Amino acid sequence: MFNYVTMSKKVYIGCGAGFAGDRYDASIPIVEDFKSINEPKYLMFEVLAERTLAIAQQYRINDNTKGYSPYLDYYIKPVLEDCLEHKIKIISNMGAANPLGAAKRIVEIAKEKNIRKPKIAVVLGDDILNYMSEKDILNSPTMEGLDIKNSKITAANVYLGAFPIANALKKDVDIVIVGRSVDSALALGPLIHEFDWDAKNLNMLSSGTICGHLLECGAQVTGAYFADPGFKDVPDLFNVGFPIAEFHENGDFFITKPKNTGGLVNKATITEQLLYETHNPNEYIVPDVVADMSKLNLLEKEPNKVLVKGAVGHKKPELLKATICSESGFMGEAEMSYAGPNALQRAKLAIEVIEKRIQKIGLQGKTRFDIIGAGSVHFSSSEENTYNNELDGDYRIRSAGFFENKEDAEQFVAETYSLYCSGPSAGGGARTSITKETSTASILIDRNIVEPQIKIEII
Amino acid sequence: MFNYVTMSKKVYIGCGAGFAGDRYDASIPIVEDFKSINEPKYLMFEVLAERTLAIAQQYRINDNTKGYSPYLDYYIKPVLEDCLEHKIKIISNMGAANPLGAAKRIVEIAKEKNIRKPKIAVVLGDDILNYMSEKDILNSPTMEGLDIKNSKITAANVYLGAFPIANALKKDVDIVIVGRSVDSALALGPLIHEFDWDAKNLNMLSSGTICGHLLECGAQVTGAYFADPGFKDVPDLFNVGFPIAEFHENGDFFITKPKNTGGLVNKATITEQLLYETHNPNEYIVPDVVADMSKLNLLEKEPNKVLVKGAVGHKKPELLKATICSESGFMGEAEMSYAGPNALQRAKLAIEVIEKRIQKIGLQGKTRFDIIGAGSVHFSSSEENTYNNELDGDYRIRSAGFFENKEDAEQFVAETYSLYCSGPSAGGGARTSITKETSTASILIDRNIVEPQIKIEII
Amino acid sequence: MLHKIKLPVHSIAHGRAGDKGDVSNVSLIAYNKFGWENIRENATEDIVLSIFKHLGATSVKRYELPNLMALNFVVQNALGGGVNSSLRLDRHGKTLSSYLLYHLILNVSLDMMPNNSPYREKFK
Amino acid sequence: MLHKIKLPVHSIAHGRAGDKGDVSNVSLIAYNKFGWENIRENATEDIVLSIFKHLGATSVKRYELPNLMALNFVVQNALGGGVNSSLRLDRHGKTLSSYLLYHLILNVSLDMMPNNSPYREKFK
Repeated sequence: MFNYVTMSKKVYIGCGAGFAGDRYDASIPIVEDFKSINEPKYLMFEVLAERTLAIAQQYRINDNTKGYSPYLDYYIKPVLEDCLEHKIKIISNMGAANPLGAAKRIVEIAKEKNIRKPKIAVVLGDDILNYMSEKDILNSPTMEGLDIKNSKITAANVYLGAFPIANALKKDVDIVIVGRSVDSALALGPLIHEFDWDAKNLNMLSSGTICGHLLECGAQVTGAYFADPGFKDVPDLFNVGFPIAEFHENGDFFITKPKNTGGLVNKATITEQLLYETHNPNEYIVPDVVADMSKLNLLEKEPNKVLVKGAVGHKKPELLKATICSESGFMGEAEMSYAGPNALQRAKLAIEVIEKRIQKIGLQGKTRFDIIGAGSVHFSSSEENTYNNELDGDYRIRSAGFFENKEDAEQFVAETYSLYCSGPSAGGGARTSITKETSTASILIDRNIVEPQIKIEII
Repeated sequence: MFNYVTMSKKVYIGCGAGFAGDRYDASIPIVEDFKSINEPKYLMFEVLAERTLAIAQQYRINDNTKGYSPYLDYYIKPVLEDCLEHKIKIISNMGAANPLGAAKRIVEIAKEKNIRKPKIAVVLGDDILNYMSEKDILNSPTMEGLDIKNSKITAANVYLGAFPIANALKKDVDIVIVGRSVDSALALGPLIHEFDWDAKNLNMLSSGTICGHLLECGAQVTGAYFADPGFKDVPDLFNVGFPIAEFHENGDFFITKPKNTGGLVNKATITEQLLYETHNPNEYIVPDVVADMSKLNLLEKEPNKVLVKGAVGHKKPELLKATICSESGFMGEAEMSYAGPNALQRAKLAIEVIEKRIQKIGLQGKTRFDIIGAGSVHFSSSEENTYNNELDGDYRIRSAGFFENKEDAEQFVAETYSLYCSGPSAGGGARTSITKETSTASILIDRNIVEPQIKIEII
Repeated sequence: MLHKIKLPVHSIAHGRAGDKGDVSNVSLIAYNKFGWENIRENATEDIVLSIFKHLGATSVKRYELPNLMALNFVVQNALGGGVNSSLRLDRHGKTLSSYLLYHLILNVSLDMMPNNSPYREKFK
Repeated sequence: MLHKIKLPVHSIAHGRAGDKGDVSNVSLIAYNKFGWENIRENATEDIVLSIFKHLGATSVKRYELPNLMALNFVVQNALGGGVNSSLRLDRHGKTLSSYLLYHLILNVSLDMMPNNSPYREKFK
């Protein structure tokens, strides 16, 4: 039997952020744990949502030193010095629309903190607007999302795989910055590099991908987004430890979390995260492999440490997925509360007033109305909800609408705000907002178009 | 007995807006009705909330042509031509921090619409920063609001009365624009002018003030903000008619609404509005009179037409109220929904997580947490609510906090947003916002300081 | 004497809330003279203060308008600092009228109610 | 055979929802093998589709992971257009797991539940 304690080369990967709004201090306990580990160790930050890139592109167009993650400083500053000192390599997609700019900013942070200049590799090539015509992009087969034929493209990026990250690590760098990559590649890249896997090690690539998939949402694998008090309790959720993977050369790995943190790692937390954003678990497709989860086994070896084994890999896809962003007008949202006796009926009347006003003033746009407190996230206001609600109580109406022009969105939210004087009795607490919207679509591109364009630059 | 139909000189006053966010098209049915009336007729727009002036001052500082109501165009454009043509005089506090700028903008609108240039009177003198030192302001006795001794003042305006408006009307103008005035003066001013009242006609000034008070919130007197379905029904609320006062020379007046509109005018709707924002009804204090509502009688003369009589007036006050605005940091607000089984417990855990995180990261600021759907507008999350709620259902947590610095407010809302990955199970629909806050205080000033400063300019 | 049952004052009166600084005023207006006699007698300053206590209210002053069958309650410090410094969702306290209408429980008889009141069902 | 009562699947399983475009996936993971047998047999594509129908779902594909006692449902068109075009408060459909856990009602026996389940009270 494989002895996980003594026989194996091990690689440690911690995840310090699972999305753009994740906690800025989450990586500190991981770094503390890593200080006493002598094996190769990596810290990944996943901070790039689908729509983020369109916004980032806009920042870059306005100022060519910007366009990387606006949260870069928050994530990097608390740990940069310790990472450099203790040889913890950072892998992140903080590059967003400007990976070179992100690298330069990290060098600046090092200078500001008076610590040694980090050596940073930057992976380029995900921005297909640099090498595909808008026409070729719009004529590509679409996978999901809206029809993009008539869109003004604001960003178009292909999801790169893990080999560019592995190749970047060969240059003996401290940090690798990418733009758009599949999230799991932030873990698979270091594993390919450390274990020297090639593209044919399909089961290994699959296990590394599944490991990355489990890590990529931060604490979602260590008990966060899991707690359901009384049913699924999680200790000290406020202090949840972000995940650490201990990956062994035989392809098995453990998921655990730092010392002195809250949270929970067990089969249940792992299984929830394993299936998160997974469709067919036998065919989890990334650029490097098609991962098969169907033979996976989970073993709770010790408290908060689970062994994951049994990943199987199939041949990598010929087509790569790219996300196309385009502008899609404005969303107006507005809310108003009704409480006390007969509140539900007053809330319903308020919505009736708004709907008839929209009709009267001839506002064109897709709209939706909810009553918060009466099943709003599962039912719109025009549906019977299936929860137990009383007429009396606390209800908050919400109006939402998409409009091509900002002015129409403003007029739309004004129709909720004006309920202060012109609505049913005793409405209070109005709030309104207007958001510029981006729509996205996914297309498929032949990988032979993409691969020659991938480049690594050293900063 | 006084014959309201034949004997009396009558003045008509309609109200086209009761607050800054009121419906932009509300005045149109009033203007339509007024076209067939030959007596003097006025259209008032009340659009100036307490805090609005601080924001308007900032606009003016940035651009000295701005600082009037940002909604001016919306309210004026639909009716300017008809008002000029049919001798409907407009009285409004759209001037905000720049009454002259407002008048100039209206002249521009007339030019854009290719209609005759309106003659506009502008009342100046409410901005006490022009003639009182910051020290004198801060040392004035405070009436209500926070201690202002250590504040940076962003706006300071005294509430003017109705005589300046009446004096302005003597100049045979089409429009009178003011900055800060008591709202009821927008109606009392024209009445003083038309009936030639002097400062000693206390009962008349009182009746005109009460008339203005009933009109100043727009449709709040004609059935809006009144409806409670099944208990207090209002026909066609979405199409509510804004109010019209028909004021007679004996001091009595009717409140009614335009033809072909929804809404309701009866003793109940009038009484609700009469007491709205009223403290002692025997002493409703404005600069021109202390109005006494205690002898008022309401008579429903015909459907949607109520006679108001019996106003008594007492001697005007020696001190005038002024509102001081100052900057007071930033408010962060953020929300996240939990629904379905055990949703209330998950919502409560989410708030526990945020509170402990705030403590852990050492964020200083006043905070509050609510659960919307569980009595949020009447109870904070730390209180037992007295409505019937089930554990299962639809709950939305809300975190709110005041902070001196924007960065702290951002960190605060991030602690709710990060629940997406780090909170209890199945939270959804996060929204965050940061608002720059203004605090206000009321002070009292000797009217002899103010009155010599009041000026009328004709544009 | 008519049969009475305990009901929220919502059954016999309506009202509206307004704000000035940290002072809220809440009106209570009877639908008819029987309801008016009830609220005039029983909607006291003390009971209204006790209802708004948890919101921070420190005192309540009541004004009567018999001609209009209306009471006006002026409630000090119930707005969490007032519209500019309150962290409440409803910074103006505009929903406080509903709060009083729901939480002030009175002994109510049928003659105090409007003819079409849904509360009449409670007497069946 | 153990006594069974109708309960939400929340009593014997947990899950999480994810989104990609307008496609939602909702996992359903049994707490133990008895619960697993129940959901494997009764949480069918048809019944899950009927539960998500009102949200616009057009089809449901079910995947099984027996090793993990887990099902994965891939639900088409249940997100009102997906995160970028949905007008829903919860644009990602992250609360849809709760919706399934509450609305899928199964015949449940005590042996399918975790030892500390509050649902055990229902059997008393």
